[in-house]
Amino acid sequence: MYAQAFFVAVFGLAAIGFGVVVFRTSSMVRSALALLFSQTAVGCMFLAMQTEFLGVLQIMMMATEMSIMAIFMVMFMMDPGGLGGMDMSHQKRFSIGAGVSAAVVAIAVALLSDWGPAAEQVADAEAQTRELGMELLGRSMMIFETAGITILTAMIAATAVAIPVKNLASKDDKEASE
Amino acid sequence: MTVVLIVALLTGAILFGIGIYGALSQTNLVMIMMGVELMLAGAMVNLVAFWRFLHPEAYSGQMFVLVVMTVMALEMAVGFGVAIARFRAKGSVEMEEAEDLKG
Amino acid sequence: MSSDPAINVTGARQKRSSVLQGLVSRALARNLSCLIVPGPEVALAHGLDVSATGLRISTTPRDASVLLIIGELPEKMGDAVAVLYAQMPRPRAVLMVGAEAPSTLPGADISSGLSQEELTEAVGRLEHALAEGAFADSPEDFDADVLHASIEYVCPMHPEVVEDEPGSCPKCGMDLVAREAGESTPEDGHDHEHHHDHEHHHHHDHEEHEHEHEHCHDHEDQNQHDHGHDHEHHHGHEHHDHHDHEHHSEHEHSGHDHSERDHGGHDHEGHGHGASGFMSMIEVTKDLPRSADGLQMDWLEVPFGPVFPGLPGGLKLTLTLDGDGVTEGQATSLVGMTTDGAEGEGSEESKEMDAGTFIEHLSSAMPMAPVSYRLLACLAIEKAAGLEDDSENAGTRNGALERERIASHLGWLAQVGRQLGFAWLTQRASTLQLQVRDADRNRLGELEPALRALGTRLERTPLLKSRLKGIGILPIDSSDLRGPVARAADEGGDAWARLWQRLAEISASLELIRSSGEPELPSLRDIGDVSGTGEATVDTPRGEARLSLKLERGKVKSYELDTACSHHIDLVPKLVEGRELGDALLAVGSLDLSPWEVIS
Amino acid sequence: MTIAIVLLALFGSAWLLAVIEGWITTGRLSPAAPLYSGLAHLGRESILPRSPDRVFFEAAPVLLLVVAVLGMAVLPLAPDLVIADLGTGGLFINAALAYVLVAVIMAGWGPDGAYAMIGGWRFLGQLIAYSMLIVMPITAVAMRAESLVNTAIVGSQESLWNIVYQPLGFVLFFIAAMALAFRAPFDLPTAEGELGGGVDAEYTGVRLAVLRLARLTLVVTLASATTVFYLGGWYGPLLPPWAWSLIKTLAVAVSMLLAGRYLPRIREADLMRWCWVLGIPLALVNIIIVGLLILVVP
Repeated sequence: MYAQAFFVAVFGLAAIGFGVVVFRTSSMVRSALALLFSQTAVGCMFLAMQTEFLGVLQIMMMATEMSIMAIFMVMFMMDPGGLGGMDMSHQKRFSIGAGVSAAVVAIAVALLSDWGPAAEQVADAEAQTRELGMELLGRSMMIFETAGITILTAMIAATAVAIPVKNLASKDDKEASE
Repeated sequence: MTVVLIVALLTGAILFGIGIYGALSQTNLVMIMMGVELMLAGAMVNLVAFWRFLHPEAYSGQMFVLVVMTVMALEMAVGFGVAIARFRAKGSVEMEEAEDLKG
Repeated sequence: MSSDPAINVTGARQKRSSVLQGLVSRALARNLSCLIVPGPEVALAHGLDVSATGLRISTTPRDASVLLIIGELPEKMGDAVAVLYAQMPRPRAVLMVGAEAPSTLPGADISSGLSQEELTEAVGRLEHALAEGAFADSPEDFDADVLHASIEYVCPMHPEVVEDEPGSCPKCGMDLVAREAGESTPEDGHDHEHHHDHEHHHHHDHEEHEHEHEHCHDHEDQNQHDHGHDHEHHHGHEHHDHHDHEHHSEHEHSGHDHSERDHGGHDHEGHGHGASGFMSMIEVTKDLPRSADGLQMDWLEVPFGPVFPGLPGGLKLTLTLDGDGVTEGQATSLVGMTTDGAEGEGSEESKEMDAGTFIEHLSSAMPMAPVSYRLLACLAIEKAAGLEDDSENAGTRNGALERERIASHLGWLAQVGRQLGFAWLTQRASTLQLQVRDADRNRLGELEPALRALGTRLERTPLLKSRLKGIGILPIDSSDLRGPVARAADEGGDAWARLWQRLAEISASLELIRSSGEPELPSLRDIGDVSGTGEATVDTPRGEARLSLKLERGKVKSYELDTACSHHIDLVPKLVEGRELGDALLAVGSLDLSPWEVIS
Repeated sequence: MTIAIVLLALFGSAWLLAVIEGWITTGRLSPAAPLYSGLAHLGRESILPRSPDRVFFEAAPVLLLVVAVLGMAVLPLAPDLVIADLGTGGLFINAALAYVLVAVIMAGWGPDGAYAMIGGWRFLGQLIAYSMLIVMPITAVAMRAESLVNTAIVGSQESLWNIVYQPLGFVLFFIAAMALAFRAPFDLPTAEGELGGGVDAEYTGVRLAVLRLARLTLVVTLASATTVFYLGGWYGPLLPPWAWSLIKTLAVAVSMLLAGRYLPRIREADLMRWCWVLGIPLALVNIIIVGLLILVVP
């Protein structure tokens, strides 16, 4: 139990540390990869909490997702190398206030609630994976399928939005707006 | 023994706070998305902790985490689609410069 | 140190532990890799089989410990070679084959003649010296003028703002950032960094100065120092080499102090701004050129060559890259012949040349096709001397020309293999080229099946057709095409057509050799002390070359040379524009440019 | 103990592979060459590019090596010769290999050079092409085994190897694995003729030695994965199980090296098109066929 607490705490600290780095560095690739390692640490927390499938899935998905994030950062930031040293944040005080108060509320809830007795044992990874599969394709099939269809739709929609518009009218619009 | 649960919940809370700070303070669309990702990560930590320490027999808890991951991927896809479209049209994905989106 | 007094590898540094050093030295000696300058294709054209000597051929200076320089290098290449040498990790050695070391280098560690035996022997000596631990006691820092770069200050957002002094940008008020004066320093094949994009703002240059390890530490210290000062920025800071280190960091410090006053100490993030405090991204991206897909992106200007694994050595290609795509490109030759013999320029030296000397001069100036140019010179001189066409020598002369054509086309195939990472093709074509180069008629007959098999094999290679088809299609209005490029222009006019044209020419040349005489090096007939003018044309492997010259009492007074490559090099900008990087390089490669034959 | 044996097998195979590679390219068979090469790298200067992103530059080769070793950790050489027989082994290998991309991007961005950077981003494009072809064939393999545990996956092939049961999946996985290992003809990030070495271009000395070792190890790990998923892992007559695993792994690794030697580098656009237009539909067909086979054949 203490070993578990230790590992969860270590990975939790890593996740928080990298999470802070995301907004502290001005090199965009560093920022994206810091987020990646933060998410990986979250995945490791899952592993430490004996949720193997989700942990491995999180670690796997984030590698690709955040690398793609990195290239978009480089594309769309004025200052991806962080050399210009420009400030790319606004309403700082408000943001810090909002962030801190949200965290404080959540911490207070976590500390003050009576969570009742904790479960000592969970099924092993193989059984968990099997059970999760049964859940996904049984009781929660509807939700799961909906999520699948939604992501497919979103992919198509995002691609459609992103590809260049070829007709003349919109080109005129664009020129007018500039 | 709920030490681990508390540790995990604290981590989730702090990640969520960092995420909120990032989402509100950054001017660039891509950086805002990073903030949102961190918020979702905080939420996922909580969900997994709740599943593990409170209801390990209910696998809908794990399923919920899967749904959150899907939402993350979705957010990325849509976010980048919008970012490319805006960049193409305006040459900027900075929020300060998105006057046309202000209500 | 039982070092051979004759050989003292200057680019080596003494290490502390002698047992370890002995072991490492022996390992190094057994594992020598070389970077061939100007390029492996030149070694092959000279008939040198470098890998047979036990040297591994490396494609980057980073992985090479021997700089193998073949033949005389024109002055323009000297700087590039110095940069390459500076990039090689120590211990390193310079091996000169058939020429003196260029003045920009500290000098040759080992020299050898232009033959396989001498090269093998020289490599053996080098290995021996290294195994013995021929480390100089105190290696000099290698320092050439070309490695000194002047520092200029640019605005990260406005590439057009370039100042000599640090300060803030007149357009946006941002702090100017130091970089090396990119455009004015000579680039080289592996020194790719003079880009002024903001996609990637760090300036650098890997014309690495010599660092001893101690110096490396210096750098690290400097790094930390910067780090302590303004930790958001250390990534972009230059880590200067020790030459202009102090001078420079001083500037940085003053810049930093200044901004600190403005912003009151601990606001690290905000320190880049002038008055405005907010930079409009719309302003920044407004004037940027758009990529093919309509997004405004930064472009980088990247030099490829003159020593680049995918291009013939001596050719420098400057491409403006938009990600992986090429938006525009320009090719120049650094080894091209200058027409110092042009008419009316009597003031230059080496005007009058003996006829025999002139032939040697011309053929050694064209290492990729020496026989063709020797023949061209002979023909032109004989014409000027008023001699009749020589029917009895014609057969042997043509034999030599055709044999060179086969060898040259095989060399091109090897080059294509290098470009495509098609190791088998490179190896096979190089082997055949070395065999064909000195083969007599019978031997060529024996090699014929192997040459034909090569063609059959290429036809059957998967992916090859889809890789070459549609690459390097010539612009419709292209004029002055010659040689295989012109002959392949009808059927598609792409790299695939050129490949088959060259393979067909190999077969045709084999037929010609069979019907003509034994290939023999063309030699000049006795012309006596005659005067006159003459003009000759030879169909070299790369296309027709024309030479007209003026003889005065048996000496070449002036000459004018017109080669295919001088015209083909002008096709490059159109061939690379809008293509992907790999396709663009392949298109340039398919022209089979020989930078030596580019007359400027 | 198990860890030591598996690591020995992994690096031993990498060493053998290096010897064979040297044999193929130079025609000389010298078993000591990789050792000399490694020693020589130690003796060389390790140059730092002028303004690197130091963290990325240093970490990339190490991360690549760690990823390859982690991938190997869940692959069984024999029924009891596996470092960690995870309940989600089939997924874990995907997760580990996904970080190859991260390492390559770090190696591309770190040294701050144009060639390296283009190489790094190229690999991101390559990933979009190959990644589905890694995951989907493994899905079909796991379907047959009804488990993600790698030993169970091998166990399911006792009577019939997956290469026979689902040849389509094998072909797709093999190609995708080669693309993942970025060996020729998929060596777009390091293309010598195009990028002068790309992401490898800036590394010297010890760092280069680690990078080379990591790339060889990655090939071995992928070959071992192919063995486990498709070639019946340790099954084979006469020889002990671990020997069969190693023989098959080496055979797959060598065939990966050889394929690159006889093929020109693929165009990035072609790779993307073939993977999405041809590869992914075929992978789906493979899953359907396997599903039908599972239902029909008891």
